[in-house]
Amino acid sequence: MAGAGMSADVDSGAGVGAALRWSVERDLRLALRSRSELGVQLMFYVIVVTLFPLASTPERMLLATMGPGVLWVAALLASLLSLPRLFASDFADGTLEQIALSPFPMPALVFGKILAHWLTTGLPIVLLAPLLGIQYGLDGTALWIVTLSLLIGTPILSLLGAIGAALTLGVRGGGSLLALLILPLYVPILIFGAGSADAVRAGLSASANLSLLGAGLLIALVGAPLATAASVRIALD
Amino acid sequence: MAGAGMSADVDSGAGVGAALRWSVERDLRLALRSRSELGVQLMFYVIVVTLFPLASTPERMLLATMGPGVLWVAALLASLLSLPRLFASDFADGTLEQIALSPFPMPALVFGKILAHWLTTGLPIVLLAPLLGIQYGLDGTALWIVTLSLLIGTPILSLLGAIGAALTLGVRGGGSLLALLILPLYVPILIFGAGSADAVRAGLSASANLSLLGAGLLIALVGAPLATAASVRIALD
Amino acid sequence: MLEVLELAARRGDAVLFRRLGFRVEAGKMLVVTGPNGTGKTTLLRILAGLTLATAGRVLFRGEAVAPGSPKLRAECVFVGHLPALKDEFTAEENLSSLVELSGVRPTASQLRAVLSEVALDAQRALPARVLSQGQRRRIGLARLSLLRRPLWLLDEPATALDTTGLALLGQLIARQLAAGGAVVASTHQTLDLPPEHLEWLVLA
Amino acid sequence: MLEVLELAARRGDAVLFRRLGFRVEAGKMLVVTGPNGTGKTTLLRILAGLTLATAGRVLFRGEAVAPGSPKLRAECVFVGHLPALKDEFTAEENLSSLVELSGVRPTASQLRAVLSEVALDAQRALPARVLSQGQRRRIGLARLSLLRRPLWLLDEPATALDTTGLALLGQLIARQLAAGGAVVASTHQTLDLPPEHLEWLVLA
Amino acid sequence: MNVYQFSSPATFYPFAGWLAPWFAWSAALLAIAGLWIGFAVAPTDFQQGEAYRIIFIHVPTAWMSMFIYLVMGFWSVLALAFNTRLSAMMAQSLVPTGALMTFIALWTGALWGRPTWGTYWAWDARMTSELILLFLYFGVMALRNAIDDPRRADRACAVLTIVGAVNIPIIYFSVQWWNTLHQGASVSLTAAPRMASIMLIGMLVMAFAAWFYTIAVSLWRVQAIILERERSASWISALPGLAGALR
Ligand code: HEM
Ligand SMILES: Nc1ncnc2c1ncn2[C@@H]1O[C@H](COP(=O)(O)OP(=O)(O)OP(=O)(O)O)[C@@H](O)[C@H]1O
Ligand SMILES: Nc1ncnc2c1ncn2[C@@H]1O[C@H](COP(=O)(O)OP(=O)(O)OP(=O)(O)O)[C@@H](O)[C@H]1O
Ligand SMILES: [Mg+2]
Ligand SMILES: [Mg+2]
Repeated sequence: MAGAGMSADVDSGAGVGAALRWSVERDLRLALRSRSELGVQLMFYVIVVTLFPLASTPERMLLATMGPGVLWVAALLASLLSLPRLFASDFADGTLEQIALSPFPMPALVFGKILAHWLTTGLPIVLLAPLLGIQYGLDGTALWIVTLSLLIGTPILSLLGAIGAALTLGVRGGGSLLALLILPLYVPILIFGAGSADAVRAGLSASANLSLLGAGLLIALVGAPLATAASVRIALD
Repeated sequence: MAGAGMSADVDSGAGVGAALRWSVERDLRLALRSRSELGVQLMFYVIVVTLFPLASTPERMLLATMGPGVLWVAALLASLLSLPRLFASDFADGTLEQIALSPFPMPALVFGKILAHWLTTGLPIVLLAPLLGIQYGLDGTALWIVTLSLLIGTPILSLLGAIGAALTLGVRGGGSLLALLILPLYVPILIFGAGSADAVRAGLSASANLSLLGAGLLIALVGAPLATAASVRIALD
Repeated sequence: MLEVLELAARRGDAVLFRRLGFRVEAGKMLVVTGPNGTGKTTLLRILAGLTLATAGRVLFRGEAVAPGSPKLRAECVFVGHLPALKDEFTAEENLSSLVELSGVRPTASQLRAVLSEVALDAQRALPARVLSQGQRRRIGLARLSLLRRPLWLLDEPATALDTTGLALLGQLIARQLAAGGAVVASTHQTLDLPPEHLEWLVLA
Repeated sequence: MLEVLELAARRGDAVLFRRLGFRVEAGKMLVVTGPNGTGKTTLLRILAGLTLATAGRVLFRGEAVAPGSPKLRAECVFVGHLPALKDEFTAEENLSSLVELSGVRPTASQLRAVLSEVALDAQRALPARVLSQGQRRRIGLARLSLLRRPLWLLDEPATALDTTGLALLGQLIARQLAAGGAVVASTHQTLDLPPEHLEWLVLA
Repeated sequence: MNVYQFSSPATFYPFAGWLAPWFAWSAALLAIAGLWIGFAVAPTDFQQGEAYRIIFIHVPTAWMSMFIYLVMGFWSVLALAFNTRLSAMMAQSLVPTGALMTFIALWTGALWGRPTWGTYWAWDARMTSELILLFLYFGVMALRNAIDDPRRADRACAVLTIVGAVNIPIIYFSVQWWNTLHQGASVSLTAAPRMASIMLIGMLVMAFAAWFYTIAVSLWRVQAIILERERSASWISALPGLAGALR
């Protein structure tokens, strides 16, 4: 147990799996600790989606036209609203310091957190979208396409959002600054996402939009954890 | 300076004005500290308003129909997004404890915070609304009425939101739970607010909607500071 | 000045203390000690009116006071674990804002004087965010020095202070006691004060 | 084990230290002291790789290490002002989560044993939110006890600890030194350790 | 003298001061020439009449708005990879000009849209993505304002800039990827230009004017940034004419 015996417990390359497991498991456990958490996310989404027809004139044709857009904007806002919490509490209580000092590779730890965020905020939205879409009078294909586009798109929202959340850590103007930084990046996703369903409704193929979304997801999957980890380190300095 | 000489510096009844001044001044100063704060709020509003036409089909007629609704929903979301910050930082750093222990009447201190919140988030939105309304092709009267409804309505949003913000202090799921608690209260305001402009566009008078809003504002002005102060005390126990 | 009768505190299933009674006279300091988790912080928060006691009464100048009563709020000052500092404000702004919240309007020269008393001259215009742990606590000391309140409630006031900081704290307390004020403080460290002014309460 | 060459730190316009150099051998503890705001915390954060130094190098086991290098991260443990506790998790969950983050998977009985070592048996299943200040710090001590790392960086480890807590901290450090580890700790309090193991660095 | 010396603010400061006026004067001359070609030499368009002349402002600023962002991205990569102070300052110095160019492109585009498309604004892909670019510039400025430690702000802004760079291809290819109101590229390296050559020349001259203007302004701005950041360094107080100004 002396001197050289007390060496590294993890060799840095191999730790990716363990790192992922640690952060996903921990964040899911935290999210589920207050049993209402998941329900609240869903309720928020439902309420926002419900608000729109309330605020504009509820004509059936118009509703179906607005449908995909509203589902997407609501998803985007739900993501935006939950993002400030992604790192804030870990930052305030010092966990983020320990994450930066862990022998596990930091992008993997960060990616785990993002994954947990998506599982608790994005996935429920995707699952709920078909139901809400019916309320808007969307038909079979459009419904299916908008759900698929949300399934591909919402992870991008979480991934990009994480960068913004990390950049605005400990910075004044938090929530709104985050929105300002991230919304411009969200807009293309919104356009492709809502556009895919519009294309279908217009009798065209959604595949161009969806494959652009898919490409976006790939890029975000590779780039975002690295950028986020770098931003977190910057925030800790 | 001994014993009895070291007594109260403020007699509790008279402190309302001083209390208001203290908290409004302090929170405004905090908000303006990062020079960009106000700008960020505005940018957020502009971006959200900009998102809607992006997500739906941009036809001129439809735009004008959606206009007031979008302006209102965006105002509501801007309020919602900034609410978690209303008490959170004061709670985390112990200022809220000192506020509860101050000789000033607590509802007045809390009201000052709410006022500052409205001045930094609500008022800019009201001022910007006419400009954005033009983008949506709203005409003179509709523009004026939607702005007026926002002027009466956004303070209600801040007042009601403050109760929710205080209730969810230190509770996990903060932002979304807050949204869940507050949105049902916001919906009537949204309906009257957006409805007033719709009425004008339909050739009717907006006065019924506006006076309902006004009544709501009066009730909120009286009740919300008391309810918020009580909630803050509960959160501190 | 302060008298406590039959006070009890329960948190969850644990009874922290029961039938606690003590008096703090003007000019005296009550030092609350005891192992970690025995209820020192809880006791101080009850006295300040932040937390509700399970049972018992608190008398202030002989009158029973309700938690959070205006009278108590006007006459006591509580310094807890949390420093009540805004990261964005400078040391000076933080100090003046905190003091004004207690209803006192200090002049700029008073602020400057007291900040130099706690050796924060050079940090006067720095945002609190960048201050060191001890420098943040010193702003709390400066506040104590500016507020003339009969009763001080201090929760571990020695935390993060260096030796000169500790000496300063001792001086402030001595001044408060000499002026006929009273102090209740929890601490794990020994404070350098004349023992005849001290009373002890050991929680266990 | 650790060697520091020509280290300098500037924060804003203030130069905290310049051309700082020292060595910490295995089995030794470097105690960093000095008045508030002289850069103790900054030094420890630089050593841990959290903050960038303005100039200078840090050698670990004779090799220059970049800030945040995997090697350093695998061999040192840093305990700062912030306890890294989740309010929602119980003491036990917090401990196991923190230890696992360092790549060690403790068994349930290990966790239980070490929690009773730091006298948190009764608080094992309480959420960290309700723990007292000292009890929260004790979870950090339990973590130190479970992680076998050659280098400990401790920023004011004595904060909020009662006398038995201090004794415990002393024992842990003694065990670490006896096992051939090294410790760098900042403190304002005196720790009860055999002076022959201690080296001093006074910042001013 | 090697290239790396220029990465030290102390060396770069006088060099920038020497270089900037050259670019400024060239920019002024080119702008005069370009405007003269644009408004006096180029013929009236048979479709659009005189309104088309906005092109001589619109297109160069639109190009620069994207190009400046790419250059910022380049400096940001350098700043993050090598932790060099100067490259972060270069990136910082470009932001306001980039925002200005974007704003002008948007503004002139909107003005032009009125006579040609009958509307100032439409939510067309190119316009929207150009608007996003403006928001990105604002985002970088807001982030910098929100962080007081300049070194930290440098690195945070660098990350944001690099991430935001994905928007540039979107702007550029938007006309190809979607059916837009906006017209496609008419200047290309691979195909013969489809517009009158005098118009093309005017546009190119104006583009160079905008480019040189950007360089001059950002050199001056980088000097100001250096002065502000390094105010305590000894070489600054040794600068002629500054010794007094800095106490
Ligand atoms: C606010 C609205 C507008 C925006 C944001 C905008 C944006 C841009 C951008 C970013 C470019 C450079 C991209 C490239 O070189 O491919 C560009 C080029 C151009 N724009 Fe616009 N534009 C707007 C309105 C207009 C209008 C109304 C017209 C004329 C009918 C117009 C005509 C052109 C032309 C001719 C080019 C040059 C294309 C080329 O030759 O490559 N734009 N615009
Ligand atoms: N819900 C609960 N269930 C059981 N015990 C609780 C609960 N909430 C708080 N406690 C216990 O109450 C005590 C609170 O103690 P307090 O913070 O007053 O202690 P303290 O004397 O200030 O300790 P320290 O010296 O560590 O600051 C702790 O022991 C804590 O474990
Ligand atoms: N931007 C800045 N400008 C000037 N001074 C700064 C800036 N940022 C930090 N400082 C100073 O740097 C020092 C940081 O000190 P640090 O926290 O390392 O001190 P410490 O030795 O740990 O003190 P303590 O004993 O109080 O914990 C403080 O004196 C602080 O005022
Ligand atoms: Mg305590
Ligand atoms: Mg320190």
